[in-house]
Amino acid sequence: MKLVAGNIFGFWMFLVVAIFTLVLINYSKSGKINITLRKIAGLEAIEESIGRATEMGKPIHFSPGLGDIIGATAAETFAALEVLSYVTRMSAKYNAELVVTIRQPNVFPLAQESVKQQYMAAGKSDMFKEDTVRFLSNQQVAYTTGVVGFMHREKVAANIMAGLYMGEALLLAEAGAQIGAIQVAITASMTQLPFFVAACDYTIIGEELFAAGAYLSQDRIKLGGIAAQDYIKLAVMATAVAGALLMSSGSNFLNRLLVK
Amino acid sequence: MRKEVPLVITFVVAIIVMLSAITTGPIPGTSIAISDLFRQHISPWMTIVSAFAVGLASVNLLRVHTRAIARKRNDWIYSVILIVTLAIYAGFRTYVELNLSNATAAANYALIFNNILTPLSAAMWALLAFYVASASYRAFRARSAEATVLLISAIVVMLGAAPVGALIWSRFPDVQRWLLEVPNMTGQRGILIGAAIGGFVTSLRVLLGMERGHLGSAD
Amino acid sequence: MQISTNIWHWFMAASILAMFSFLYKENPFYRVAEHVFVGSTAGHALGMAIGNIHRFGWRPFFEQSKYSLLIPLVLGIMLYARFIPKINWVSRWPIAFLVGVGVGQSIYTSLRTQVINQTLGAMIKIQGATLMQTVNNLIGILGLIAVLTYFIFSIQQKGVVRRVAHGGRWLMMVTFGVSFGNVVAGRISVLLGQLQNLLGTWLGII
Amino acid sequence: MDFLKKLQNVDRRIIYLLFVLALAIPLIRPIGIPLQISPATRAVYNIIESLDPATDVVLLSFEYAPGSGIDIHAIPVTVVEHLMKRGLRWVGVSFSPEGPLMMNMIIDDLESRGYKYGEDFVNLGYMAGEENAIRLFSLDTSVFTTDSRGNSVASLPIMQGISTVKDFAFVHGFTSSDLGIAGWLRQAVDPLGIDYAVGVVTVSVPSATPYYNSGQLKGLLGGLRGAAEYELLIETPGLGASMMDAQSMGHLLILGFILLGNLSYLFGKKK
Repeated sequence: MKLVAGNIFGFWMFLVVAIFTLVLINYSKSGKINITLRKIAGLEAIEESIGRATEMGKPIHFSPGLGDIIGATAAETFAALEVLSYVTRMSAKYNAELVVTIRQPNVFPLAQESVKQQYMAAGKSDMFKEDTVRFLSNQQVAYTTGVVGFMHREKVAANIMAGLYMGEALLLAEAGAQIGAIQVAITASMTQLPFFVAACDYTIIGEELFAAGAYLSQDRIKLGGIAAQDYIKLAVMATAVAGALLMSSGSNFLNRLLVK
Repeated sequence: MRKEVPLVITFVVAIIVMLSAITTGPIPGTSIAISDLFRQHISPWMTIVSAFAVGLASVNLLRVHTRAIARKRNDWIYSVILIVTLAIYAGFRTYVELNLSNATAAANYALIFNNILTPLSAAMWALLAFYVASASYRAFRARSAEATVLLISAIVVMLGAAPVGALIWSRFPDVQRWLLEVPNMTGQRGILIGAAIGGFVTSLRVLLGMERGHLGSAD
Repeated sequence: MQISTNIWHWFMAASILAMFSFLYKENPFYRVAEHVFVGSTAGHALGMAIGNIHRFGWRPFFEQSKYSLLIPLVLGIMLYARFIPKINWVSRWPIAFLVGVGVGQSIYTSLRTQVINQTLGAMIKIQGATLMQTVNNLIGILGLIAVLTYFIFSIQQKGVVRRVAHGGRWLMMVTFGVSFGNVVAGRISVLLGQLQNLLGTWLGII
Repeated sequence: MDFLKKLQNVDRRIIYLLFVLALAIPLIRPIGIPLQISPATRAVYNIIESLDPATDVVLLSFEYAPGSGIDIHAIPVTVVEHLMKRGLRWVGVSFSPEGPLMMNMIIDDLESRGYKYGEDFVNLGYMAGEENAIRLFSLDTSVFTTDSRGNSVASLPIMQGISTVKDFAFVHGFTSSDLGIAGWLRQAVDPLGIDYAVGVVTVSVPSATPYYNSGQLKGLLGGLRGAAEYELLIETPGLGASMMDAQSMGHLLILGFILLGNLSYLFGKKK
């Protein structure tokens, strides 16, 4: 068994980075390091929006995005499900009705299980109903049509969208804006960010999606992961600068190493 | 056992899938290559399990709407419409799938697909153009320096992308291309790298069972 | 002007008008269209899924004796255990399987294809053939650092870090503006297609 | 300045109405604004021009749903037109459920013009599993045992001599999501080193451009505009070309909205 060319550096780097991440997570878990995250404007607004939904007696809508848990979008969807855990906890805390709509059939059982568990943990099992988590359609436009119709009919007070979004983002966000819902969008989908910025009250951008779970739960394992992310980014920056400088002085050593 | 088995399944499957993409040759001590293991087993398995998940999700959709009908909720009539169309399409499509050689059935299905689903989908999608128009009126305002930057680059790109832009100023397409290829690409690259790192750490936590809300707690 | 006599064209026009009526306000026509749409696409997916189970599972299992396919067939059925409270927990096995495939596909590739390849993309010779190219190359590398700095979470944004992160935010705003500008053309195209259907195919005035 | 204040809160329905008029009028009475052809469009054209109809088979991958409309559908229509003009054979495959049906819309037209299914082109159908399926198919095209019409794939004349994706002279994808491109690059193009170009919806152009610049994509057709450019290149005007004027008017109106919105905002603020 051999590594395919082009993956030798990548594979060893994968191991190094993975081990490094685990070490940091363990340090954080055992309290050897304390990690305080910078403020992520917008994430705090989630609780506020749920509180308002309770006052108005209207439901909260949550969407874990259009991504699947298989394929390249898996991580974005997992990150969105972490946000869902928090939203469910808050919904339990404020007794606000939560409705989660689902596009990907594979995500459906995960989201359902996750919501059920969070309600149970909060001692509010009765808040979980068959229609708390609803599958609509795996066709993206049909899903959107369903969500738009639902939001208008139920006059949802808060609309929280996390995960991967595609072209329909503005349809969802405008529908929310027209009924006056407080809207929080959390996504790394670049092409859709300008529309969320335009139509939502709060937009959380890019990697912030992956920090949201840690930020909201202050869970030490997750915080350790964030610290690892920061160090990896620093390493990327250093590599990019070193590579550019080497190239400028006529050596492509680093470039060749990376594609090994 | 209830807690461990799922974690083991996730871990083992993930490692096989990951290694299948980057290794060649047989696993030491066996004659099977990981890539074959993936190709011949894991991948078709996944297609099948995913298909069952579609069924599960459909059961949820049906239950939500049959309940709405049973309780005569407001607008229950729409639930009836949904269930009837679902049954027709599912039934017809299943027939086509199980009788692939029946070209007439396939052609008839294409008829109800192309002529009903396609226009609905495209019509909904077209609403976006209206929303872009109203959003550009209401929301794209120079409220802050940042918003102004967004606004200006959007305007330049629009002028560069439409044929009419080149008539106003012949360099618009060039400026548009510069914005697209230099600042845009740099920004995208930064966002992409950040998100990929975040995705990597998130996946690692799932791989090692540190994140398992979806698997439920011990019960 | 020649109005179409094809029933499907009338149906198409009705679909478009039902969806567009939503622009005025939510109304029964939209609701009918919405429920038909969700129902038909969900039905289509269900039919396809049954076809896939039959094509990739059932037939190879019985006709080609691929007995290992028993595993996914059983895993698939296990998903439905969630309806039986006593054995609810077995439904987590297929979920664990799906999650495993997802993680396996994304964990390494996110590092290799995205992080390493994109970093490589930034590692270019700074001095270009023209001054403009050199400036572009500098924007490329400095801009990347600024954007990544914005995404550093465990350091508070103060002093230099704050200023660099701000630069990153500005660059991202340019990116968003570019995305917006590009999207506009695409959205207009789709609407044009619909207008063509209404005015041309249905009403026959173009 | 009451007028400006009113302007700031104009009913969105008025905006919708103005917008639909601005598009419909040039659609009925075109103006004829000239069009520049981008290098990325020309690249696709040049590749197809360089292929040999006697030996080369092209793979077309359809990954879009009807919802994206002509912004994507106009692209395969014109690319296929070019292939047919040159007498090149093509195999169609799909990794999104609605893809085969979109492909059939093109195939129906070809058959009515006398081209032969199974010899000139074939629709292999859809395979679930997204990225995963792309990889599987790339390594071994026989994962499709039957095509979308139930024929045995191995017996089709066009499929003779093809066992992996590398046996195609050129691969052209049509995708309405960024994932389609990334999936192909990760699973087939980068590991196997095949020539791959893609047609995308206009929205995806910024995110696809880096791949074109890095050479991973050999060509890039962006939305209706890309289709219009391509139609000009092959000298067969179609859907794209007929709509470019209306698109320009739509752009101008949106620019006007942004301007008006900002003016009323600035004056409103001063008061």
